[in-house]
This record gives sequence, C-alpha cells and structure tokens, in this order.
Amino acid sequence: MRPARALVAGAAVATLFLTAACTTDTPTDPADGGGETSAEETDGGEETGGADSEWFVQADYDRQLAQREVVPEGPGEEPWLQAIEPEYVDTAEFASEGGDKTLCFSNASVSNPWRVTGWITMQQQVEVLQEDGLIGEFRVSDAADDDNKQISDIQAFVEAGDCDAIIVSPSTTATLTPAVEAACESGKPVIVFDRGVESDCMVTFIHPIGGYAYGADGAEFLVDNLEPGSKVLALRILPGVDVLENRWAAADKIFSESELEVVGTEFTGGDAAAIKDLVTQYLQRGDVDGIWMDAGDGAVAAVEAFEDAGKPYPVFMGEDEMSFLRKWQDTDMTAIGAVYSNFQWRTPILAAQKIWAGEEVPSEWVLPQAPIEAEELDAYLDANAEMPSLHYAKFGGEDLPGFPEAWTDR
Amino acid sequence: MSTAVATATPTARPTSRRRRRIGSTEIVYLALVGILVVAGVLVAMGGGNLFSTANTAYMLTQTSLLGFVAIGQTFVILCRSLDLSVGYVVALCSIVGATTMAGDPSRVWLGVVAALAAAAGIGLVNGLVVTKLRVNAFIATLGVGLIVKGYLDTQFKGPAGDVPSSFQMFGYTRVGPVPISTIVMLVVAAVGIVLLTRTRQGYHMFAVGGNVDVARLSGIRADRTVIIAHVLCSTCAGIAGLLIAARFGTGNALVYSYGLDLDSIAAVVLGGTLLLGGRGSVAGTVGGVLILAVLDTVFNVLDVDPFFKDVLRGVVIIAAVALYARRQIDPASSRARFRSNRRRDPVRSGARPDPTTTDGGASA
Amino acid sequence: MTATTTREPDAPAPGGDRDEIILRLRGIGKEFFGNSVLRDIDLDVRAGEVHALVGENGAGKSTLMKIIAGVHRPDAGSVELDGSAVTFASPLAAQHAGVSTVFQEFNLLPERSVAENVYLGREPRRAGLVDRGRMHADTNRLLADLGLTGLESHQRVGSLSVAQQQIVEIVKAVSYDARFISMDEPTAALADQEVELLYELVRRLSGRGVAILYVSHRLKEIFDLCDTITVLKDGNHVLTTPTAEIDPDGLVRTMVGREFAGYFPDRDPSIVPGDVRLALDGVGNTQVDDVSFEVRAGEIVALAGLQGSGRTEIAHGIFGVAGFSRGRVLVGGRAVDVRSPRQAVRAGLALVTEDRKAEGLALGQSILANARLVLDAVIPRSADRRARRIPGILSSLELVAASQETEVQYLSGGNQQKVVLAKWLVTEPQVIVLDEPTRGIDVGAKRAVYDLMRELTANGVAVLFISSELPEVVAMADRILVMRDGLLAGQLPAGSDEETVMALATGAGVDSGEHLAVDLGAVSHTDDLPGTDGAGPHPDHPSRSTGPKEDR
Amino acid sequence: MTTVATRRELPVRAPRPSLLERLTAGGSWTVFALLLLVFVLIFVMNPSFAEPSSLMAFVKKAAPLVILAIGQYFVIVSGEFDLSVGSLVGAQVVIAAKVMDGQDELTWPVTALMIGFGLLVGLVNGLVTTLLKVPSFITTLGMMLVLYGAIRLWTGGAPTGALTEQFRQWGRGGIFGEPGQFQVPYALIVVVVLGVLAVLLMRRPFGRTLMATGDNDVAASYSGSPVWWVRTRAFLLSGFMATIAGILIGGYAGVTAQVGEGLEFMAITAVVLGGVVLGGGRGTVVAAMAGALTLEALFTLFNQLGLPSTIRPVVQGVIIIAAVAYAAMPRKARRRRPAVPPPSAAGDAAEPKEPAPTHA
Repeated sequence: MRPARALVAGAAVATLFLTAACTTDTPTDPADGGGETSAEETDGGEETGGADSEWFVQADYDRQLAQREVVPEGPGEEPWLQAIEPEYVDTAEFASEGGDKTLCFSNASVSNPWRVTGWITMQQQVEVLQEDGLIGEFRVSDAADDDNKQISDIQAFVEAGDCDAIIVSPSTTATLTPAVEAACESGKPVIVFDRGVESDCMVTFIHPIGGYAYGADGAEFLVDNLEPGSKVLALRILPGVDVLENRWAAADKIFSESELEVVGTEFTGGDAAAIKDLVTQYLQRGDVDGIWMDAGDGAVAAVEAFEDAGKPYPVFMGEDEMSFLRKWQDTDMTAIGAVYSNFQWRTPILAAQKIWAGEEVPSEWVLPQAPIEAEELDAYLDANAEMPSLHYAKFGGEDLPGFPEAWTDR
Repeated sequence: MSTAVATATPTARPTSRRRRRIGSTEIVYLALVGILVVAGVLVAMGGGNLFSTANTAYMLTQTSLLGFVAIGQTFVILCRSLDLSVGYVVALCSIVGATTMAGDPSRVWLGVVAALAAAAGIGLVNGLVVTKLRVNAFIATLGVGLIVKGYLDTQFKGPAGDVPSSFQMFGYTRVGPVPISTIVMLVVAAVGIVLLTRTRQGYHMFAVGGNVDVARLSGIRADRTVIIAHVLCSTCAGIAGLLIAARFGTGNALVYSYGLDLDSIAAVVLGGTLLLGGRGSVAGTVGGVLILAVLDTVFNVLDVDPFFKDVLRGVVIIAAVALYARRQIDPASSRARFRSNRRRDPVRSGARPDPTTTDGGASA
Repeated sequence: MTATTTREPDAPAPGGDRDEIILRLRGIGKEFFGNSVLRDIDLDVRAGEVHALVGENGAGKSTLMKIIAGVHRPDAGSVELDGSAVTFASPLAAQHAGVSTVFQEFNLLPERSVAENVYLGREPRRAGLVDRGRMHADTNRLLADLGLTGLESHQRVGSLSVAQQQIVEIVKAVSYDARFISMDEPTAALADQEVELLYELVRRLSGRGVAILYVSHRLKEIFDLCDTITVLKDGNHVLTTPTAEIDPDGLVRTMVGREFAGYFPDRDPSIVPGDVRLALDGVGNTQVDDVSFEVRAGEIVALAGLQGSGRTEIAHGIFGVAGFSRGRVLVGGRAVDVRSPRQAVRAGLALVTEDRKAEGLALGQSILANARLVLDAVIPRSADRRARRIPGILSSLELVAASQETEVQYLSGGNQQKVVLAKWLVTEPQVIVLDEPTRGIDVGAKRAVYDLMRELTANGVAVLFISSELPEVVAMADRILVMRDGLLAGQLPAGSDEETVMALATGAGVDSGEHLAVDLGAVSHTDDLPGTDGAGPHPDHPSRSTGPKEDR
Repeated sequence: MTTVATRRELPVRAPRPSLLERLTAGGSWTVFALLLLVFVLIFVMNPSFAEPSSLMAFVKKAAPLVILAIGQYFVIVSGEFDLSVGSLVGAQVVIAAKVMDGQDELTWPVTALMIGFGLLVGLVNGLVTTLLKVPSFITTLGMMLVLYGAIRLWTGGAPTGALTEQFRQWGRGGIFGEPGQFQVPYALIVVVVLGVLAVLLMRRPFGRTLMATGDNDVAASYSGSPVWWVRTRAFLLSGFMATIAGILIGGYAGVTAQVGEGLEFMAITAVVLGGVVLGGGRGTVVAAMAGALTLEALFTLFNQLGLPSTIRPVVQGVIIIAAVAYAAMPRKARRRRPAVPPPSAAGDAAEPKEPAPTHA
C-alpha cells in the first residue's frame, strides 16, 4: 500500500507546485482583519459563545446599542430607505444611462421562512423596476447554503461580465470574503446585504442595526420584566453563525450584568419538536420564568411546552414571525417580538437603482431595527391578517403592487 | 439494498478482452455526452452558451469538491464498505488546514500535512471500527461522523483559521477554463485508477469487495485492505477539505451540512460502481461526478428553482441507476435472469468459499 | 502421461522418483470436544500417484483433508512433506509449501479474470506495480502446459462454465507449484461430458509427478482414475489397496459395510398409473424446444440427461421460474399458463430445486418457518391450519434436529433436504418435480427420499424425477425420458439399463463406453459434512446422526 | 441444541438456554439493557422524571421515532433500506398544514389524504426498488431529494397554512385529565396499538414471508412468494408509519421548516441499535422499538446531565458504535456478522465446532 499512499500524497504536493506556478485571479489576501474576527479555537469547556467569547466585540456592541436610539435619516414611512448615521459615498463612476439593466443576485439560500419572505419582497421590488424598464434581466443564483457553490456563483457572474450590478447575500461572512472581493475588482458595483463580508470593497453594505441590538432588545426586555433571581432559558438555533452568535453574546452580557439566572443555553436547530422537548424537560426540573431566543423559529412550540406542562406563561422573547405574534395575542403573555428587519430585502434593489442613477448611497447602509412591543402588536396583526404563519410582520412590502397575493399564496 | 444491487453480478467486465461487452464506465460517459448535448441545446435555446468559459469553469469547479470525496468513496464502496463521515472529515480538514496555516505562507505545507494526517487518522478509526469491532460500516461511519461533528461544534464556532493567499490559489487559479482544483482532482483520480488497476492493493480491494472469504483464502489481509480503503477515502476527503479552506480563505465547520456524504455515494453509484463492491472504477466515478456537475450548471444557467433542482437530481439518480440495473441483467440464460437478485449465488459467483466447511452438497 | 499408465495400479509408471513419498501421515489423530473423529491414520501419497480417499459420511475424510490443508492441526501424529515433519499454520502456508487443496466451493471471484484469480494475493510486480503482461503470460503458459486450450487468461471467470471454473480452481492450485494436491469431489458439480476434461487434467498433473489425493463418491471415477485407494470408516483407517486389487462391490462393502443389493425400495405392483396429471405439449423457450410428455398420477417419470441438456430448464419452465414461450402445459387436464412459482403452487405443482441452499431454504430461519414458507407465501389464510401437519411430516421424514426452532443452516444436508421436502409435502401437490433430490445427501437421507417417492405415488401424486445418477433413475422410474441439447432425445421403459440411457443422453453412444462402468454413486455419494466429521456427537450439533447409522 | 436428537418427534421449542446464555445471545438484549441503564441514570439524575406526567411527556416526544422505527424495521428486515422517511415526515406535516389551513372540517379528509400520500411514496419506493432493481439505498435517497424539493417548491420554500387543534390533539393531547395535569397521551395509545399490530403482523404469514425474503429472496420466490410485492408492502408499511409519525410530530410541535430532518438516520440507527441486522432476515420489531426508545432516552439523559449540547453528538456516536460493536462481538462463531453490509450468512463460521452451514 505504501507506494499508493505515497502517490496520493505526491499528487497533493504536485498540485501545490502547479498552484504556485500558475497565474491567478486570487483576491488580495484578506488576512488583515480576517484573522481577528474569524473564530479561533475556543476551549472545549466553554461551548455556547457568549459575552466572553470571540464573538463579543465591545465596540460593535456599544455602537449597535446606541444606534437603536438614533433617529434614522430618510422617509419614515419607508424604513427600507432609511439609514442610520450614513456616510455617503459617491457612485458617479457607476452611473449609466438607459434601462434594461442586468441585475445579478447571488443568494445564500431561501432555506428558512425569514429568507423566503424577504425573497418574495425582493422579487416584488424587482418587478416594479422591470415595469419601469430599468431592470431587464434579474439573474439569480441560489447557493442552497453552500458557501462553495456561492463562491462559484459569484465567480460565474464576474466571468459572464454582463452584470450591471451584483447583489450578494453571503451565506457565511468569512468564507465569502475572497469571492466578494474578486467581484469588487471586476469593476461592477457590488451590493452586499444581510450578513457582511470582511472587506469594505463593495459599494454599499446593507443591513439592519445588527445581532447585538437584536439580542439586547430581548435580553433587556426580560431583565425589565422579570423579578431579580428569575430563571431564564436561552434557546439558540446553532453555533457558529456570526449573526446568531452576536445576538447571544449581547444577551449573555446583559444577563451576566443582571440579577437573572440563565438556567440553560440549548441549541435546537430551530426544530420545533426539539424546542418543545427541551423546554418541557427544563420545566420538569424546575420553573422557567423567561425565554430568550436567538431566532423566532419554533417560538410557538416553546410556548406550548408551558401550556402542556400546565405552567404559567413565561416572559417571552420571540420574533416578528406571524405564528408567534398570533400566539402572543391569543395568550396575552408578556412578550416582545424582536425584529431583524426583513424589509432589508428591498433595499439592495433600490440601492442598485440609485447607483445606476449615480446617486450617492451610504457605504454602510444601516437600516432601522425596532422590536415589536405589546402596544404595536394589534396593528401588525391587522396589517398582516391574511399572511401565513411563517411570514414576518416587518416585511415592508405593503405598498408593492403584488401585495398581498404574492406573500399569501406562494 | 443488498439484493437489488446484486443484480449486477452477471455482467461482463472490461477485463475480458475477447467478446468484450461495453462496460459500465463507457455507459457513464455516453450518458454524460448525451446529457451535455441535451443541456447544450436547452441552454442554446435559452440564448445562452453552456460551453462558454464562464459556464465551463463553473461546471469544472463544481466537480472538484465532490470529485475528491467521491473518488475516495469509490475505494470503500469497492470494498463493500461505506463512508458516511466524509462530510465531517471535509469540514474538519478545512479547519485543521486553515488554523495550522494561520495566514503564514511558510506554514502552508504544514497545514496541508496536518489536514491530510487528521483525515487519514479518522479514516484509520473508521476502518478499525468496521473491521475490528465488526460494526456495520453504515453505523460505524455515521457514529464516527457524529463524533467529529461534536468535536467541531464544541471547538470551533463557525469559520476558523486563515489561509494565506498563496494557498488560496489552489481554490481560485485557473489554467484557461480549467481550475487548478479540477486538475488536482484529475491527478488524484489518475492515481486512484493506477492504484486500482495496477497495484496489488487495488486488486485486493476488488477481491475483498467481491468475496471476502476468497480474498482471505488467497492470503489477502482483508481487514487491512478495508482499513486502507477507509484511510484513502478520508484522505481524499481531506484534500476536499483543503480545497474548501483555499476557496473560503478560512476553515468552516458548517461545511458538514453540504450533504457531501450522500452526494458522493450517489456519484459513485452513478459512476457504475456496485454498491455491494467488487466491481467499479474511479473513471466511472469521475463520470458520475461530471454528470451531477453538468446538471448543476445547467440548472444554474437556466435559472431553475433551487428546490426543483433537488427534485430533478433525485429523479436523475434513480433513473440512471435503473438504467444500469436494466442492462446488468444478464441475457445469457433465463436462469441467470431469474437468479439475478439472489444474495448467495452458489457456483457462478463462487460463493461460500469457507474452506472449513466443505460439505457434500454438490453445486450445480 | 496417459490414461493407460495411470491405470497401472501396482506398478507406477517409469520415470525417476515416481516412488518418492511426497506426503506421509503417521498416526494422525484428531478430537473435537473430547470425541475423536480420526484415530491413528497412516497415509502415504507418492509422486505421480492418484490416491483415492473414500469413506462414508462421517468417516473423517474432510477432517483429514483439512489437516493436510492446514485448516486443522492434528492432535496426534505427524505430517511429513518430503520426509521432513511440517505443521501448516494456514491453508496459505500449506499452499506455499506446495500442498494445495481444491475445496468444493469455488474460491473464485466471478467479476475478475482467470489470471487475476489464479494470481490473486501474489500478483507479479514490477516497480511496485502489478505486471499484468507477465501475469497473463504466465497464466496462459500454465494453461498451455496443462493442455487447457479452451481457457484464456483474460476471460472473466463469471462467464465460464462450471467445469472451466473448477479447472481454474485447480490451475490456481497448480500455480503454487504444488507437489501435492488434494481434491474434494472435484466432479461433484460437473456434467459427465465435462468430467473428461477434469480426468485429462488430473492425469497430466500426475504425469508431471504431482501427488494427488482424490476424494470422491463416484466409484466410477475412482476406478477410472486412481492408482491407490484408501478407505476410512468412522475415523479409522480401514484399508489401503492398489485399485486393481479390489472391485467396486468389495469397495462398497468395505466402506459402507452393506451390500448394494436391495438398496432401492421395490416398485409396488399394486400402484397403477392413473389419469394424466401433468402434460407438456411442444413446450419451448430459449433453453429447450419442442418437448412433449405426460406424467400420470402414481407414476414416477425420470428426466435423465447430461447436465445442461435442459432437464432443469424443463423443471423451471413448468414451475414458471423461467416460463415456456411456446407450447402448452396442462395440469390435471387443464391448460395452465404458469408465469411464476406462485401460480405453479396454486396449480398444484411443487418443485424441489437442485440447489438446496440457494433456492430451497432461508438458512437463517427456523425449520418450522422454512417448512411453512410455501403456505405462508401462497395461501396465508389457511396457512396456520395446514401448518399443523408439519410436525407429523417432519417426523415421518425422520428429520433430526434439536427442535423446530433450530435454524436450518445448522442442519446436515440430508436434514435440510427433508425440510425442503416437508415444505412441499404440506402443500399436498398433485405433481411434484424433484430436481436432483438426492444430490449431496447421505445414504440414510437418500433412502428416505426414495421411500417418499414411492409413498407419493401410492397416494396418486405424479412425480417428475430429475437425476444425474443413473442407478437411481433406473431403479426408481416407471418411465425414463432422456434430454439432449434441449430436446427430448427419447423415452425408455422402466428397467432399461444405464448404458442405453447414457447412450441416448450422449447421442448415439459416442464413446459411451466411458460411461459403461457401473456408477455406484447412488450408494456412496454421501454427505461429507465437516460438522459431521468434525464435531461428531458434540452437543451443539445435530448432524452427527446423519451418518451411516441414520437409515438403520 | 443440547442433545443428540435421535428421537422422532421434534420438540416445538429448543430447551431453554441458561440465563447467561440468553443474556449474551444475539444483539437484541443489548438494547434492553442499555434502555434500562439509561432510564435508571435519568431517574437518579432527576427523580421528578419518574413522575407519570414527566414520563408521558417523554412518550409524546419519543412516539414518532418509535413508530418510524417500526416502519423502518419492516423494510430493513426484508433486506432493504428506507432513507426517505425523514423528508416524508416533513412533507406530510407541510401538506397537512397547507391543505387544511386551520379549517376543522378538513381535519379528517386531510388525514386520509396524508395516509394516501404516504402509501403512494412507499409504493413508488417499493416498485422502483423491486421492479426497476434500483438499490433501495439509492431509490430512497432519490426519493428523499425529490420530496424535499417538491414540498418546498410547492410551498415556495417555507411551510404555509396551519394545523387544526383537532389534528394536533394526536400528538399533543391525551385522554383522562386536563392538559397540564397527568394525561394518557394519544401518542402512547397509537404507539402501543401499532406496536402490538406490528408484533402480530410479524407472526402472521406475511411477517414470516417478509423475514424469509430478507434472508434468501431466491428461496422465497421459488416457494411462491411474490418477492417484489412482499418488499413493496414493506415499503408501504414504512410509508404508512412515516405518515403516522408525521401526524404525531405535527401535533406535538406544530409546523416548522425543519420538521423531519435527519429522522431517517435516527430511525435506522434505532433499528440497528435494536440488534436488527442490516441486510435482512434477522431481528425483532420489539427490539427495534426499544432501540428507538433508547435513542430518545439518551437525548433526555444528555439534557438531565446538562451535557453541553455540542458534545452530545460525540457521546451519541460512541454509544451507538459501542452498542452495535458489542452486539456484533463474536460469542459463538455463528453469531458473527460480516462487518460490512449486507451481512450474509456466509463468512466467518470458522471454528471446527461450527456445524457446517451447508451450502451449494
């Protein structure tokens, strides 16, 4: 066997010589910054990230919490066009006459309801611009959560060369950086939204305030509404996704500075059955007074666990997902619907419009992100009355022509 | 699964030069060509060009990752084993590689070695559990996969490590439309072909997969062969992990969710290798991978709904294997046809060779 | 070396060291779990000698072979190779020492070529890579040396005939430069015309000075082929004699301790064939053509012929395994279109297949489960009710096992066959097709089968009896149909002699003289279970009693 | 087999083996021991788990997997695989939600529709595997992809609609007593009923034929068993059980996008944990159910231990391998199974004491 294994190894080696030899379109080394923010090894004992993990960056935390208070610039009735503390960049270089533009969009996936909702909104926005004749072709590659495929997708857009703008919704921050930078170098305007990349080469990076704010909204609500010493259970989807890790990091920080006791932090994979089972078991071992979730998926299952166990409703942090909002209304519990603004899916399209028009856009386009509080609940329920249960209240598509059919009957 | 696969037993292998029938591998490539033609036409009708540099590059890039894994998978499947842990190995190796390199170009080699070593280690464990503990490969590799997953989830939160640009070339450089990674994949494939058709080890893999008792009787260390196959399989997955690292510029634990395990098995079977071992080829596997990649590209170019892709993939895989099964039913004799899906085929497959149990039962 | 010389028993042919003793066993004894299965066995096998090892079921042949092959270690005595004592750690070690054993099961990979099989595990290499050119060249040379022109190193073993596969086995053994080869029933799987090929090979080998230990139940072969005969009985060495100094009857007496006469149950004159139960009318498919015959109630019709002459194909056609594409099949006078065994069973047919293990039994399941299988599969509704008869049937067949829950894989061949028979008897078929029902089972079980056939006819069942063993064909059948090349070659009345049958089967009796020698296989073709040889009456092991005593 | 049986009548049952023998015989006892052990540990960790209501909560959670295990058992024992159950469960829940969309009057019609769909999927799996001779591993893998994609294609990516309370009762509710207090969950009743039916079915002719087919399909077909139809029925049963599991899961936790993911591997693991041999012909349905319970109990134990959830896969993997390895450990040579699928009766019986599995 030895020869054969040697051969394999040899192949790998040979490879690398080849690699070294060839000309390359590798993006510039993202080492700077890359190293820091991307996770290094953490010691095995500490398993759930949190405030003292590499996911917590004090500065970002402080900035985001502050941004919640800032009054955003822009039209109030169109939050997807608002921007917080924008630093505008000139886009004259990309300005071009005429319509019938080719807009290319590399989507991480539509593998969860939040993305599905946003994706519909985006398509509706595109249709509007297609009506206007501004956009000719809207070319989409869906990577189905496969970073590797998304890299290829972006490369393909660059190769094709006929994209008038490239929108990227990265599936993972660190891993997409090289590809996005390659896209930037192609000279086409690149728009990144939702999750970011470790680079500022794109024209604009569109995102709501962010994970820290999201996590803090819920955590602060729990702190305010629970007696000191109350027990809080934190339900998380999965480790390793920066957006989610930031949410927990912020919450963890706030909890650790509060009187509340975090009885557990569990990863549920967003699976309702798992969530219900976990909560049920915690209830068997003792009371749980508050639930913090890093995403709304399956929130209802958690609530039901309390019902089925015959326990009083906890103070609950959910999301602006309709199923939860409706449950919230039915049970009239003390709750908050944290929001990771879904309407951000409109913004990239409109940003492209501006860029083509040569209008300046914020280099980092921070969209407002405000949780749904009890008093706003009914309003949002009415506004989304017909919407399916896995729809997100702050999807911001009410004024689009396709409303509501596009969202109701998919 | 067992019996249905066995239908293949009575087909001619390319090994018989005289009155050689067209082998599975040829079929695979014929299918590939067919698909390319159809796809090319479809894309052309859509006003595109499937064979544009961009699309070709895309297509080939898609082959590299799955290619490495599937080539490795071929070895274990040939040995009548199976590896469901490859996805986790890829993830692990992307991280091991990236963290070892830690952005320092001078540590690239170290990273490569470390990653491949880690991979080989896991392959060794797989092999030992399967052979020494006699755990069904399905469960064994599933379990080992879970263990690796647990380690990854615990130790690494998402992306880790930093790959110097010199090594990122492995992921991005292209010679014409052909990515380096694809070339490397083909090199590995070539090595695999040599291994299987020109080395004793390869011969022994066919033997162990064909009939482990015959292999033992001929002095082949069956366990060792299976273990080596698993080591090779994981090592290939390790190379895939390095490719991931090179393309991501960092390692990423979540790679294990890409479904490489089942995809690779599908590709191998698509490539005409028997799921029950004893017959198959790396060349076929590469063909299978190419077929899947072409489909991916076409779906992409034609902007097919991502979910519809899954449907089509599923259908294509089943259909293809069904076609193989068709032609693998031996027309030679009606009895063979009837017996085709038997598990122990006495004489014709030289079954039951345990020397210690020679009974008077005459074979017919 | 030619046939004539091999037939000179006492005076081995001229030529150097032909008397040199290659393998010498002295006082070999072997016990399994306290009961000895071999006692003080001496055996000398000389260069160029073909040495027959015969004995009844449980006599210890297999154990002895396995000791020689290095599978077992002797508890007592010594094995000497070329005068120096040896102990083989494994069959492989023995092979490398020049002592090869050709077991009954083929140790071949059907997917691989002849060369790859012959050199499996020791492929010639150049620069670390397998030297395929040399491997094939060597194989072809070897084949040429042995005068095997029909074979070619590139052929895929799976595409070869059974005989050719058997020969590849032997070639493989030879390729280890074997000085000593023991063969366990090498012809068991071969049709008579194929046997000649093997004879030729064996003679060439002995001609090259290879010592051959030849285990067979077919006395004809023994007398055709062997120079010396050693008889084992119940683990003891009974006799070693030059072939010329003993005749078949004497040999059978020494090994069986029983006269040949009166071995088959007599025909019961009171049974007169009734209505036609099964009629084939010009049936044919890819394998056979234009076959027409009838089987009446209470009649045993034998279907004789060489292997591959289409006998089994007829059975499979009738039973819908591989149905006929032409002609009609009538069961009980009604034309039936049987497309599957299921329909066949429904039509009142039963088929005891020739390949017990592969086609007859679910080895991992219990005796009861197997005996119920047809009922469960075809008539589930009344299965439970009708299954109540099974215990009675099993005991009437004198099946021997610890309990109904015993998995059939732990039964002897004879008892397994009884399970198969029970499985069909419980369905009360009108017509039963027996394909080689006595193959590979011991004397006692064979007798049980013969008795059963008579009993069936007494109950008005029509029996179609396929067999390669002429004595039983001649002794049991009311009529004998002979197949040749997929066609019905002719029909013979009861009591026709074997010569006539064979002549018809081989076609105009071309060199049928070869086949005239009486074949007592029917008597002595016993079931050599290693378990039987090995474990003896070990508690964990029922098949002991399938020994010679069973039919007393 | 304890005596040289020369008597004429066969005893119906083998003489009772010694306790030790029974304890160490076969794979399936391992699972019961493990199950017991895990439960004891849980009780020690958390006595409140022993309370009826806690146990019932556990049952609700475990029921779907147990039922999936039953279905998977039929397929595996017949010598096949069903990888499609996971996405079938998911599909069923989504279908239910979308079609009934919270309208009570649709509850029963939709339930019927789901069962129909489940059977249809099973039928396709079965026919493709048996008639088109596609290895079931591939068939069901393809089906898995098809279902996954088709359902999302149909619902535009995220489940829509809602389940009716009435529908959800099956997985959520129970009889006797109020929600919140002790209740006997419907899930428990469903499991018990299906379990008993499964056991009975395996004692019926169909069960025996299924078993024999998994052991040696050629012999089975020569005995008049319609192998293709026997196996297809196994897949039909699997599809049916997956549907029931879907109904229970949907009832238990409602609709989410992820529902059902990974269940196929859980189910197969459970069955194998129960000592059922991949490749067919061996194992009991009760053991398979016990395997499922053990798996669920393990997860509960992990919680009780407060085991970091990221480490759980490690423990799970180790335990599964260990359990199967133990069951595969050669006690008697004949107990051995080849380490790679499919386990054939062939191979390792090497001891001379081994009664020769006679073979042609």
